[in-house]
Order: sequence, then C-alpha cells, then structure tokens
Amino acid sequence: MSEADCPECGAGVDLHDDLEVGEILDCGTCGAELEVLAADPPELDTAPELEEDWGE
Amino acid sequence: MSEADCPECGAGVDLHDDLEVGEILDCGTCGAELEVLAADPPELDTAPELEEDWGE
Amino acid sequence: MTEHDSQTRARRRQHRTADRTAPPNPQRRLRADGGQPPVVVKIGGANAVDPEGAVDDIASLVDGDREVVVVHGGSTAVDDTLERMDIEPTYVETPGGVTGRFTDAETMEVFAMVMAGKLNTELTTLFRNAGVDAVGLSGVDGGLLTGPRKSAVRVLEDGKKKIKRGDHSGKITDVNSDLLTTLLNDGYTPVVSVPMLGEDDDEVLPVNADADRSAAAVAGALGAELVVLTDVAGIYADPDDPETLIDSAATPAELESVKAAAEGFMTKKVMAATEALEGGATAVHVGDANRDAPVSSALDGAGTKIE
Amino acid sequence: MTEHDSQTRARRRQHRTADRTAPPNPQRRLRADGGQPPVVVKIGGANAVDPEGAVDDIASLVDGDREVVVVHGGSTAVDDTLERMDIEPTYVETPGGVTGRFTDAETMEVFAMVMAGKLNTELTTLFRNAGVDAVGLSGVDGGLLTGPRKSAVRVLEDGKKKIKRGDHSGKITDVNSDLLTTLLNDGYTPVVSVPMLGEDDDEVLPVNADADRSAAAVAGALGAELVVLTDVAGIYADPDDPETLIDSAATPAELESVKAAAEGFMTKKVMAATEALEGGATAVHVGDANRDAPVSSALDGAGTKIE
Ligand SMILES: [Zn+2]
Ligand SMILES: [Zn+2]
Repeated sequence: MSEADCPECGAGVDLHDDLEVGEILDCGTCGAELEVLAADPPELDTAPELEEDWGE
Repeated sequence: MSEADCPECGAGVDLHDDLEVGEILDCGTCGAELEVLAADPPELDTAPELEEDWGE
Repeated sequence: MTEHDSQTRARRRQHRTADRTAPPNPQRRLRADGGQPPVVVKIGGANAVDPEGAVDDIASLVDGDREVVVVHGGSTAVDDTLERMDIEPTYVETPGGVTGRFTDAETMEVFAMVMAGKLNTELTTLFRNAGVDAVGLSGVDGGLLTGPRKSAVRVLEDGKKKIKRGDHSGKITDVNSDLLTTLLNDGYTPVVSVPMLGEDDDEVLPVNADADRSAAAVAGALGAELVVLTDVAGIYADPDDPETLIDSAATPAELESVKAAAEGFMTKKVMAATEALEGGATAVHVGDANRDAPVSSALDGAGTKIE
Repeated sequence: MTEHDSQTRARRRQHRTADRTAPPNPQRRLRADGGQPPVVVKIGGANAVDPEGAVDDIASLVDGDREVVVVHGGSTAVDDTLERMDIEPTYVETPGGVTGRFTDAETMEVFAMVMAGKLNTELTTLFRNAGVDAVGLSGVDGGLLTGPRKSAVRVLEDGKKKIKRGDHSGKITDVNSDLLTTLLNDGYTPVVSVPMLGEDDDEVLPVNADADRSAAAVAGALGAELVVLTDVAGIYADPDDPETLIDSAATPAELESVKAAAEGFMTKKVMAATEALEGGATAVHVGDANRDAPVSSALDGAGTKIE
C-alpha cells in the first residue's frame, strides 16, 4: 500500500493497490474528498463538488 | 395472353402473362400510357404524368 | 433566469436598434388584450403518454388566443434509436442511488438526432395538422436554452465513488425569451426540444438537459403558467392511494409537504416546479396527459397546482 | 412562389392584426439602410465540401450587417445513418436514367432525424461558435417550405416502366418568407434544412425535397442573391477543361448555353438557378465551397454568375 499527500491538509492518505483514475477517496485526517487524477504515480486533487442533476 | 380495354380509346390492349401492378403499358391504338392498377383481373387506368424531380 | 444577451446579439443590436420590434421587457409582459400569461406545456416522452389529446387541447387554447409554448421530452425514443444503431448506452448510478444514462459524444449525437430531428418534427407536424402554426426549435437555436456544460459527474461504480468525465449535459441559466416572444407575437406556437446549448471553456456545443427542467426554465423566463403532463393524475400524498391526490400547494409549508410526498420520477417534477416558480412562473400544474383536454383541465384545477 | 398564407395563419392574423410587426410585403423589400438584398447560401452536403470556410465567411458578412439565410443539404449523412441502422435504401432509376433514392416511410423518418436533428444542429452550432446568432429551422417549422406531396414516381425496373407509390417527396410552392424576415429583422441568421412540409389529401407531413431547389425557393421568395456552393469552381463549358469556366450568363441565350453545358449533378444546380431567378431572386452564383471566403468571392464574381 502506497501513500500520497492530501492537497487540502498535507497529511498522508493511504492508497489501496487497485487505485483507479476518477476514484474519490476521503482524507482520513481532514475528511476532504479527493479525486485520483493519476494512479501511477498517484496524484490527488480536491474532488469537484457536483450537483446531482441529469439530462433527459 | 389476356386483354383489357383501353380507358382512353376503348380499344383492346394485349396483356402479357407476368403483368405487375404499377407497370406502364402503351395502348397500341391511341398510344396512351396506361398504369396497371390490378393484375388479376386486369385493371388499367391512364398513367399519371409525373415530373422527374427528386429529393435530397 | 436572466434575459438572453450574448455578445453576438448585443453586437447586432447596436446596428439594428431601429429595426427591433420585440417589447423591451418581455418578462411578465401583459398581453394587448389585458389577458392571461402564456402557458408552457411539458409533454412527456414516456411511452405511456399519447400526445394526441394534448395536441387537440392546445389547438383549442391557441384558437382561443392563449399563447402556448410546448416543451417535449422523449428519452425512450433515444434509447430505441441507440439500440437500433447498436450503440450500448452507458448507465451510471449516482451516489444518491439514481440511475441515469451517461451522455458520451456518440450518444449526444443520437440524442440530438432523435430529439430535434425525429420527435420535434413529428410533434410539430401533429400540431400543424391540428391547425396550430407550430415552429419547432431546439435549445441550440438562437441560444434558446443556454448554460454551462457539465462534463464531470459523480457516479458509483462497483461500490466505489468516482468522478466520470466526458458527459454532455448542462444546466440552463439563460432562456432567450425574446425569440419566443417574437414568435408568439406573430401567432406561432413554439415547440421546444432539448438539447440545450452548453457553454464550455472556449466553445458552445449541444448538450443534454432534463425536459421538465427545460420547461420550468422557459415558464420562469416568460412569467408563464407551467403545465407538466405526466402519466398519473397529479402528485399523491400516498402514491398507492388514489384518494390522496394533492389538490394544491400555495404556501411554502404546503410545498414542503408536496416535496416530501413526491417519490421516484415525481421528485424531478416537483424539483422542476420549484425551479419554475423561483424563476418567475405564475403557477405550476402537474396533471394527467391521458385524460380528456389534459391541458385546460389542469389549468382549471384538475391535478396538483403549486403556486 | 407566393407568400405563405395557410388557413391557420390567416385565422390567427384576424385576431392579431395590431400585434403584427412584419412589413406588409417582405418580398424584395428594401433594407432600412437602403442596402443590398439578403443572401441565401446553399451549403452542400457532399463529403467533399467542408463548411468551415463558408461559416467564417458568412460570419464576416453578417458582421458587416448583410442578411444571410443558410440552406443545407446532406444526403450522404442520411445514407450513412441508414446503413448504421441496417436499413437498405431502395434505389430507383427514372425513365430518364437518373438514379435516386426512394423515400419510403422508414427512410423518411431517418431523413428527418439526420437533416433536421443531426446536420442542422451541428451547422447551427458551428455558426454560433463563429459568433453568428443562428436559428435552425426545417421546412416543416412554420410551414417554411410547403407544397404538394408526391407519392408516385415513374421508375424503370428490370427494363419495365412502372409507377411506384409511397414516395415521400414534394415540390415547394410556398415559402413562409414572413418567418424568415422576422428572424432576420431581429438579427438572427436562419439555418434551413429539408424536409419540407408536404400537403397530402387531408394532412400535412414531412417529405423530402432537393436542397438546391429549396435554396432556390427561399432566394426567390426573399428576392435575394443566391450563392450555391459546390465542390468545383463553377459551371464549365467543358467540364474536363478548367479553362472553360463560364463567368456569367446574363441573357436568355447565355442561360441556354449554360444549361447545355451543365452535366450530371450540375444540371440540378442550373435547374435550381433557373427556378430561383424565375421566383424572384436577383442573381445566382455557383461557386467553389473549398476556396477562401467562398461566399463573398462568389458574390464578387468568382465562379459562375447567372442573372
Ligand atoms: Zn486532508
Ligand atoms: Zn387507347
């Protein structure tokens, strides 16, 4: 299991092995939702807030 | 070979055996173009004049 | 909902001020006959909903000089054509548990074809056969329904929360009510269809939007009464008990109880109704598409009235 | 080409005379600036024709306050979608030896989808991205392109002359120029697509019509200049010799020699040009879609001018 830094609080975030691009992780320290931008090497960014609205 | 009357001039029009609905025949007497409306029993009417124009 | 005012039109207007014939503020304008606000009718796309009754009823309204704008849906027809073209739609589940179709580029193309080409043309033709001078428009035309494109959606995939990008959907923030007003003034009945026009970083493009909310946006922009036709008689306090049809909700508290009562697809109708009222609509009616004279009876109080 | 005046509109007009804002006779009307007639541009549907150059050029014209109406074709895209949907088109040969696609009911549905839904939406979006306030319309909308439906066609089948019924095509006899004029007055650029509205015994329905002739009908009704863009530089006296490009035909005799020179698909362009001039167009230009500024250079005399 690897680790990356939380872009919000700087704490380490544990990453599981089958990490997928687009996956949303929760920072165990600050609780921020983090989007996996790249899996290898791992790159995290704050996940965008998105309204849950759908088309036709 | 059967026969039907020309709706234009009344003369007999010779009909071949494999007559098809929609087929256009020429009256041998008056020269009118005749549309086969029904094949069996045969029914003829004057074929409509149609412009040769096409869509897209 | 603000008045449509793209750079293009603004530029054009400088040249043509003398030519312009639309009233300066079409919102909530009064008719020359001092009469009623326009009616926006949302006709469903669900297979259960037959538009014929609504078409004839709307023809009578228009004949009686009521201004009507029709907005239609039709997602099942999109599904049918996708299948016919051997395109496997991607269904995604939202974190809230709602299942929806992901609109990738190929699906978007089919969506525009079916909505703006097939269904809109069919419906416009139905209206014309009923004596209504209908003009079909998509949300792209004249920037009729415009707003930011949304590419990213949150989904649940194999139990994992994910951000999925490449969606072609959007949120309507601007309605070109001038275009509708001009057509209504000339005696036309606009028949409006999604897609909407999505604004991306440096371009605009056709994107998907919910037809109920599109109708709500139009009703808000025109200060109209909105009639949402569906395949049930209205909103029920208990969907399993036909005796519990909610007649009306006229206070915020009553609206809250309607929101609480609405389940499933009806949630979206209530959400759309709320948006319409917040946007400037005078009232919203949710009524049964399959009864006689579905639009005028909804206007007369059948179904559920929210104001 | 007479002014559009269906029963519906006539009825509506009685109620709304005071409301109407369109000039009483939009045909050959003079612009407020005393300027030039509108330009109707036919953009091809052939794969060889890239619309981008034309779109930017038209954007410049509109920016310079010239009124433009765009009419587009696109039969190859219809073929592509038919194939994608596993629908085998029926090709028929006319007694004159021309091969054409027979438009049965199913083909008509796909035709409307692709033309009015896919291509019209795409082109309207291209124009909006170029800063043009484009409004897409099909010939069904507002009865824009109306005329008798033709169900029967004469064909050659296995060497036999036959009448084949069930075709969905028509001949445009009425253009709703009021609708176009209203939109032009408000600064919009109409982007017009077939199908047209076919009048059958007791109903109207969308039917196929040739896009060149549609553009000709629109140009005639508006008293406009017509620019027909194609994939060659103009009409040649000898199609195999690029030196024989015909610059202009301004007399009946010169037009006759152009007709005689035109071969293949160019015959249809010349036929459309003739119809446009007979209908009231001020001039017709046939020019190359793939050169720089294809519309304005055609207006400036590149290509073949017929008047
Ligand atoms: Zn953190
Ligand atoms: Zn005879």
